[in-house]
Amino acid sequence: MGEFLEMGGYAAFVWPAYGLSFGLLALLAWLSLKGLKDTQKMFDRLSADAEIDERKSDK
Amino acid sequence: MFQGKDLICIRGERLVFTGLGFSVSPGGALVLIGPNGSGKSSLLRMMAGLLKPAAGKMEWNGENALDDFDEHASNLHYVGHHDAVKPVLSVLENVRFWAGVRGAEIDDKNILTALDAFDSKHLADIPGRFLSAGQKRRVNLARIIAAPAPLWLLDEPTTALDRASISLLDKAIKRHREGGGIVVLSTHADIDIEAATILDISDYSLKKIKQGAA
Amino acid sequence: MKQFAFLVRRDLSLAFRQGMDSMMVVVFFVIAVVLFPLGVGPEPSTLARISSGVIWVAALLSAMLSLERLFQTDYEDGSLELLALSSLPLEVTVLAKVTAHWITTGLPLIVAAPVLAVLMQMESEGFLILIVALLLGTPSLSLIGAVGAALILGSRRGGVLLSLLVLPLYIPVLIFGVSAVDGAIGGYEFKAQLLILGGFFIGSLALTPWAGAAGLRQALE
Amino acid sequence: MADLHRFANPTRFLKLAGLIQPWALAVFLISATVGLYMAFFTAPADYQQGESARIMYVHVPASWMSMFCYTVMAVASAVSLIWKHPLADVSARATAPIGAAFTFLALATGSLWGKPMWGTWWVWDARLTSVLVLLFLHIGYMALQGAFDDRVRAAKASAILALVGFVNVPIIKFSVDWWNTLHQPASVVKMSGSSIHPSMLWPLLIMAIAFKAYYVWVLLVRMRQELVANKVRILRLKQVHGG
Repeated sequence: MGEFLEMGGYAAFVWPAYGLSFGLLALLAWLSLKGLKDTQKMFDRLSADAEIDERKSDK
Repeated sequence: MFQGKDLICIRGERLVFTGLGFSVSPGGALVLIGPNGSGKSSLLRMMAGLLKPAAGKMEWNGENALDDFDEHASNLHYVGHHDAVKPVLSVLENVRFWAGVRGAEIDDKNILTALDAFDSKHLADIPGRFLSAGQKRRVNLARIIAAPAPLWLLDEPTTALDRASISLLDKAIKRHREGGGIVVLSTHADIDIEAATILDISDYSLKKIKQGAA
Repeated sequence: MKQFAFLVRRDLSLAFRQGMDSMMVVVFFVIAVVLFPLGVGPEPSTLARISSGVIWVAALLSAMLSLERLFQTDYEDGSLELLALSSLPLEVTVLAKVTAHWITTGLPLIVAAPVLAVLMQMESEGFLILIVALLLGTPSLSLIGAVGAALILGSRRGGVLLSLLVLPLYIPVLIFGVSAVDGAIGGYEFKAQLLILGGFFIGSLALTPWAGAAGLRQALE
Repeated sequence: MADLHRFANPTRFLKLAGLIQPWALAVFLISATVGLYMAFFTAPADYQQGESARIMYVHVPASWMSMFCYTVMAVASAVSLIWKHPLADVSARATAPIGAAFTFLALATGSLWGKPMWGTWWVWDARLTSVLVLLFLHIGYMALQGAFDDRVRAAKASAILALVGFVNVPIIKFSVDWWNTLHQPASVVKMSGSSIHPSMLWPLLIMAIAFKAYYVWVLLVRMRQELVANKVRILRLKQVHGG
């Protein structure tokens, strides 16, 4: 196991390369999901406001 | 004959007007009215071909005007919010350029006559940077006389003009119509155009249409 | 054709009367090159080694700087709309404006280049090829830059944005321009590079007016 | 009113996206697991570069992805300019940050690979230089997208830019290769296809599939976000104009 982690002496390059890659991909995925959720929330709030306005104007 | 049918205009992501139609025959005039943001400028730009309608038809003498941009452009003059007067060129050079780029006669006599129609002959040698807003507008209007075209599209042409200049514009429009020309202009109702069709653009906004349906 | 010449003449006379604008581009070019001896030291062999690269990079930057104004003033004062509505196709209008722009900024750069080559201790074998390469390369720079200049009309942060869009596209011209000069100095092949530069020029002459006009149309909408 | 794309609710797209998304995620998770396993356990160490060659299995697929994303952007831009399909524009816009991320990864992993091989973090190797220029192109595209207040203008301007950039990519590649042979012919990988051993090719291809699936999944998330954002903008405009 230790030998595997050492990567023949290249551990300092191989593991960061993989860590960075999958870390960045995870970050981008998380940001995209969060963006979708935030925008959806904003839309729900705005459309609720709009409905209230419309009901007011109907009266 | 200049006609539009079922025109829809979308600016940014806003529906400005929809289902708008118009028709002007030779010698006719169309006056666009409506509050700010109702799309007067957009409609004029659309008529000029600068702005593509999201849907609808536009015809010039029975032929599709949206087909060939350059062909349609050669039939019209457009006066927008900016006067396109270059500060380092003299008035004469400015007008000569705009006449020449349309392939019109560019001898000085023709251009001076055009300037004279807006009482700007005396400005001929003055560089554009010395002109006031009203003088610039007059130079811009002289440009459309220097190179004749049957369709005039004037977006608030009276802005910055004093009363005397407005009556000059009045006369120019009258002459143009007598020669079979068509004028479409937007205005805040400070110009008196005889026998003009009035088009209130706010009638074609989504809100009005909804109200009408309800 | 008559109207094309008409438009070029008008842009030229505008540029001449505003005098300083195109002068400033040349002055920028000179200053940018002069900074290098001050930065890397005055040693003749070092300077000679980097001379062609420095002159080309400075030419790229000056061309790019001057392009920001290519359509900007016409866009702001309403002239661009009227040019679009003139009987000239917009593609030809773009070409005319680029021609005038190259005459007022590209040519002065080429005139100044040999002087800078002397300052940079370039070997004299390279002079002629430097001029030929600039003659073939700078029109491509103006043409490609015109597309960028059309795209940024009406945007925020125009100038910086333009460099971001245009400089990566200038890389091929830079590579072959420098390589031609270095080839001539080192006694290697340089004709192929010049031919490729000429090819770039013809290619961009055929394609960029088209893209530039599309850029202007969307800016005017 | 059928012409009013922008106001049309893209229900069909959303339905399709909902169907595809879980599959894309599953494909990504499975192929990434298999790919990683093969990269570390079944693929042999390189006889010259030793274990450091394993970086190849992220570096090469990432640089493929950077080109792939730029191509998608250019194609989507062409579709959006010619047919004015609103989803094309949305997909081009949503692709840009993913492409930029993969391009950055290709550079970073290339640098991590280059350090033990060349002894420096950066060498002006033909592949790395081309990828660097590609990163500039991605960034330029995103900058232009963000430079306009009007979304429609931003979409049109950046679509033209993507097409111009795309035409230039092979020219830039050719120039950089030429320049590289003049100066230094060294390169870490030469992907000539036939010379690569299947035990190394398979993990490469499977990782490429994993990245593509990841791309599809994130693309759909971002497109859905863009579509909701469009609806938000329309609501805001309604508030202002009372339309």
